[in-house]
Amino acid sequence: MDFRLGDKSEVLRKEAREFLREVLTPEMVEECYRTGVMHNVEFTKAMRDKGWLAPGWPVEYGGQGRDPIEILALSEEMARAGAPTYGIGTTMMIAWVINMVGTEEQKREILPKALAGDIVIALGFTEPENGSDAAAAATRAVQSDEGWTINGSKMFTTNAHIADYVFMLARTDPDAPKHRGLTTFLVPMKQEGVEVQPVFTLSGERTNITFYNDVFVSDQWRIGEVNAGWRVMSVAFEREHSAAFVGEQERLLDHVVAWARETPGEDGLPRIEEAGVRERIGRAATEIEVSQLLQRRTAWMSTVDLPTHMKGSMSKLFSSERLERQAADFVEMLGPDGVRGRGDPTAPANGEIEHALRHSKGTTIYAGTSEIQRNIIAQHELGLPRPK
Amino acid sequence: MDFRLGDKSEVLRKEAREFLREVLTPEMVEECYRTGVMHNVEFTKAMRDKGWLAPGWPVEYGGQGRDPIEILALSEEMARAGAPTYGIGTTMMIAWVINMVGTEEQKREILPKALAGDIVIALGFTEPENGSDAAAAATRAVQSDEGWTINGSKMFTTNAHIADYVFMLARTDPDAPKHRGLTTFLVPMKQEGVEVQPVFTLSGERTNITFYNDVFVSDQWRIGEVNAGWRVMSVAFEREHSAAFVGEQERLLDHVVAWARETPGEDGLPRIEEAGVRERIGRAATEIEVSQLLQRRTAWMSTVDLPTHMKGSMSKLFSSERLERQAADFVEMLGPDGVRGRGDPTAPANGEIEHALRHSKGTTIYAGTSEIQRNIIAQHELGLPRPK
Amino acid sequence: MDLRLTEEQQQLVEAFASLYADAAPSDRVRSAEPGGHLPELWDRLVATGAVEMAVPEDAGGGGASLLDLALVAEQHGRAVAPAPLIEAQVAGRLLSRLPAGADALAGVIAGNRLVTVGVRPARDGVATLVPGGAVADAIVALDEDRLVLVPVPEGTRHVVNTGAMPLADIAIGADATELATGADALAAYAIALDEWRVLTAGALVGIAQRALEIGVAYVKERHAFGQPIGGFQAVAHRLADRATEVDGAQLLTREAAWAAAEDPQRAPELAAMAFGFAADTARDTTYYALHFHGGYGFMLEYDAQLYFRRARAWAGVLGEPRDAYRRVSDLRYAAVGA
Amino acid sequence: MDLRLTEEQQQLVEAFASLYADAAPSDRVRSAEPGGHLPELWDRLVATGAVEMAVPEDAGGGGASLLDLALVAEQHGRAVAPAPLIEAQVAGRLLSRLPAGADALAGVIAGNRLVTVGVRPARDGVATLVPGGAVADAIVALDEDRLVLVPVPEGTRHVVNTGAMPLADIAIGADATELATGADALAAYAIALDEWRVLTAGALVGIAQRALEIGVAYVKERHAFGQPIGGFQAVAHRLADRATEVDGAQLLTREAAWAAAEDPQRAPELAAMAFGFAADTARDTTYYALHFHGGYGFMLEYDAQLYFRRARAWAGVLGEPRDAYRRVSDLRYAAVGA
Repeated sequence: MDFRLGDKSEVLRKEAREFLREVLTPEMVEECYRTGVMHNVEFTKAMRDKGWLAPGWPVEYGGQGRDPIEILALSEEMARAGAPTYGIGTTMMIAWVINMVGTEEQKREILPKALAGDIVIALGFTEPENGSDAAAAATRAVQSDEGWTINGSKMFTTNAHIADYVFMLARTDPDAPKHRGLTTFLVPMKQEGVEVQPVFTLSGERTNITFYNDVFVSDQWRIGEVNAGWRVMSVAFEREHSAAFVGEQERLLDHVVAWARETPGEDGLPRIEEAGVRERIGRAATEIEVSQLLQRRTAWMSTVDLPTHMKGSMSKLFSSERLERQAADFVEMLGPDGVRGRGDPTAPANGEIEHALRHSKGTTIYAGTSEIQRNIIAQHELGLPRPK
Repeated sequence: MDFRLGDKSEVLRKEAREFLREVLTPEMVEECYRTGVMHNVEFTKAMRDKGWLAPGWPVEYGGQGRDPIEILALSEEMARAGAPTYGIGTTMMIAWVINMVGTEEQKREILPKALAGDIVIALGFTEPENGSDAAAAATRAVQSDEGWTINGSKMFTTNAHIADYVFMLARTDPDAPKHRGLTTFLVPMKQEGVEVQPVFTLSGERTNITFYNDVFVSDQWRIGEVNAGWRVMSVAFEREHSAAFVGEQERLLDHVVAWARETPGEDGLPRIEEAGVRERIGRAATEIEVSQLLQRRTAWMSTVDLPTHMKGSMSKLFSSERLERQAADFVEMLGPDGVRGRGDPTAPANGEIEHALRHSKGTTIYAGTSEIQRNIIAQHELGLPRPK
Repeated sequence: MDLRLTEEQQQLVEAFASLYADAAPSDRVRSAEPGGHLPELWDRLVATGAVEMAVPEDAGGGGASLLDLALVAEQHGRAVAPAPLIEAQVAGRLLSRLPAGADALAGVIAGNRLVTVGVRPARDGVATLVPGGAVADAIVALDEDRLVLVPVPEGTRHVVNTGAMPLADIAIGADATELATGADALAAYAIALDEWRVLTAGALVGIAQRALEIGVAYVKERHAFGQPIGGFQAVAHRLADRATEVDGAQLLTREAAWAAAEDPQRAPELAAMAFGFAADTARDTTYYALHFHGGYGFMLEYDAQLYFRRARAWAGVLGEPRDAYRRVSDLRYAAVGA
Repeated sequence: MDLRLTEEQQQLVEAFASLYADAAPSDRVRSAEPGGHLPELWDRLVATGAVEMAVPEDAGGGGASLLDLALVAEQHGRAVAPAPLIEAQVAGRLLSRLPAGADALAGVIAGNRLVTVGVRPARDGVATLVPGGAVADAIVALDEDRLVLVPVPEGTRHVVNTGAMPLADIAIGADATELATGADALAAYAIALDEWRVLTAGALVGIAQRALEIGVAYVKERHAFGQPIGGFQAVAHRLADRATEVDGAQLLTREAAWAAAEDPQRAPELAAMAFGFAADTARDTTYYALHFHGGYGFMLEYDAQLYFRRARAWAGVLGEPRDAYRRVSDLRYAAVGA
């Protein structure tokens, strides 16, 4: 066994840290907080210049051909620093889908722009009436002359307000079984009939609800075969080995430890000398190690072509649940000062711990709720009957 | 509002404490541990002499006409002292059923003996193949000349080896819906075809599995109408307002506090001076107060004729779950000495804390598992769809 | 034993329920953020005598018992009401026990002065995170062994906080008036704090109870995989646990409030228990109420998050539940710091 | 990164799995209670070189790595094996690092001497709750700043305990031999304790993993309300959480064992992490494995309770998980007691 990520990953990690120190200015971070938007054009261009928009793509497609373990080191550092990578993530995910199943024309049109950091693609999977059950999408796409007319709405279309396209899952055959009547489209956002309404959230992040009212999409922007949308979705997710939050956990602990070292308790000693504080910090450090190992395992498994589905669920479940618990626990540990909010000059650790409390609550919900992850693990890892 | 139990209860509580100091000798307690049997003839007779076998029965039936709140004070003290009342409980529960639905002959035969502490009746509801779902009983009773022939087996028939009767739920109409084909019988144990095998448990308590092989029971011992067994069961449980474990929780905390006061930590001070120990003790004390309030509420509700079903489930759920957690937490808090077992002369608090760890595990299982209680609360208190 | 409210108490509860429904529906709660103060609500509360009632009759008030006030606090919590009612009530009662507080009390009773109380002793001359401090005219604070009345300076900064409360850090300046010193000050402050613990526990019970209702209503209505999500055990069982805890927290808090008059020996211990357990319960209940909303719970537009944030902050200004449990142990078993 | 076992390691795992299946099936584990020692198993382990392998090659042993031993420990835990293997391995390695331990080590390697180690410093001249102490010929103990070899007196009393372990309290008598003193003694003992932490974590992972299998098998088979109970989310989700933790505990423990040789700087911290997390995991996994058996879980006749009890006791002789987490914080952030 070897638990080292390997030299290439460590070199990349070091490079990422240097890059972040240089490029990710406090102003940029502050702007993310202020606007609630985790996308920044300047940052994206800097990432492009490093070749880090598509580090895992094969070189022949414009990537760097890095393996999933290297990418893990990179993305862990990005998350730990709170870098605005969300828009990059969704854009490149869909660019890859187009690379895999798109037409030559689609590739020509989209890939260079995506790789240049010139466009943003948002995801349109979730709808107001379906959350965990994405295949229940009700947004309709009806075929008309050389194209499709789309009617419906999508929920949590984060970045839609700055996006060039929404990658949409729409129902094209209402009579087919629910997974078999779906088709995916790349819907250009700058057109008649598309409406974007902001949705503000507990963490301060901005997302959107988007409405599509007789929106015409030329058949050119249909991605994949008609009624094969669910298969296309699986291509989108096949490179997502897990959505863990190790970087976020590390960032939180960094702030907490700094606070505990510099803040005196009632006896005048730094609070890190207290038994209870030591215990809580040590437990979090341990859970982070476990989160990291579970996440690294899924990345490693994909390098040796093992299926990562259940193991990815474990990684996501554990990391997000523990992040949430840690944030709640640490806010309480701060004592009354824990209620001082991000944005207040008196907040401990610049309000990062308080913000983590609010931010973390979303992590057990999006990208598959904890309940969905447990269903997957129970059924596919433990072989239990499909939970009802 | 008035949170006092009232003078009558407090007088009774005091009387109970005196009684227990006198009657419940260390030898008697030790015998319970040694044999795993929570029934003691001498103790039962002493309870009879106080009139405490049926304190809640109306005076005209041989009881003391006490209300549920007084009875709570009494039973809390019994549990806190670890008195052997299990056999009394099952016997008097069934005696009450007979008092309510029995024939005159059954009453004449059973009630005087039960009230005199001369007989023990064990419960035969659970079967090897059904636990939480008692109505799924498969033990058959087939009508024959002037009686019934019983075949089957019952699980967890505690005290069956010293019992005169098992109160049995048997299937008399296999074609009826499962709740409508059941009949209850009082099966005399001293007869051909009855076999009792001991079952030893994690807590040291002894229970039994009982087998019935062509056991003939005269129709005289059928309790209630044929196929009305499920209704009879509801009579058995209607006076059980909740099965909480407040006395057990209190006993555990008593032992822990005594230990924490007399045991020095590494700094030489009593461990109750440690922040972590104080927190754990204070939390347990709080949970006990809540357990007690939830239990008292159900008792009080029954005095004002409010339905106690869901509230009883809450009381049982909370008290047993917290008892279990407290025992586990306290064993850990003892440090390495926590593994010293009951029966070892070096065990802290005479091994009572270690024993509570093992004993408490059963409390979230028997008398309706925590999962069953949560189903009841979800459905009947919150009005959620019947959980699947 | 009797767990029923009296008829008067029921009327009290209904009156405040309807006041809050009218003056503090959730859209107004939301629009009062981040400052967390709704002047129209405050005026209504004052006009209806909600502060005055807390003051003993012999001091010119309505003479409500702590139990009555706890019942009002439950309604206050149910509405996550943006008004520093509990702090004002506690300050009024505190002033009524101090001869030097008569002047300030008169203004409180007349309804033209908003006085609240710092819930932790001042440190280095500053009363920190004073509930209602950002909108009060004056606060009562404990500075070493002196109880002082501190006028809130013009332009006092509102501390941005998780619960959108009108919190402020207030320096005890030269214009502070001494209300009591030494043992008298400490004793009066201790009583006030226990009252604040109980009433805040009441408010937390209200928060938890209402959050549970919101969560239950949502999971009955929301469908996934062809059934209401409330029919999934993963959802139903968590909510059943919370329902149990909410009932327990309400009983405990009411007992603690009742004990202030009826069982004074146990009152401090019960106040600490109620505070700790209600805080735990409100935190966990609002967690699941939000969680089972899925993404919607995360939206500011939905009410679940209003409760989620306040459950943490209203308790948090005093300290975490662990502190309360340590206090229970100390009060009961006379160890450290009792 | 490579999480695969080598072919040799796989063979090692299979060899021990089959040894335990053969020599320590659960009925024999049960019949070895309460003393918790199965002499036939011990003889098999010695004969197969399970103790000797732990000793470095240059000291005459098999030179197994701590990772190899952790893999064996997982199998040991899966079988809840009644034999003090881990303590004997750790004692053997410890003796090999101490010149004065050569004689005792010779007996250990020859297989005619059972030596274990006290996992906490002696107090008032008594090494307490020494794992394997009730069946050992001698133990290694730390007495103040002296490491001593203590012959176990005839008639040493077995301490009755939750986990049916062969524990004993052993007084350090005049016949104790000094093995090392001062900094050397403390350093050698610290390494031994970290090794014990890692190997015990391995055993706890084995306990948890096997308990999970037992629980899963039961809920697939047992029906209630017309379906296997494993189909109820209340059951399935708890087990899914446990499966996740078991995987995590195994990865962490293997990493800690690997780090002993490959990343010595992090090794102590990882050893504490692994011990704390494996203890938490074993406790919680055995809890649910038993709980979902319903009444059957409570029966001594079923295996679930064997695992339930040992999960608590095998870790408990050193201390609770909270201690381990404090140690992690201290080692990493150099606070108290590092």
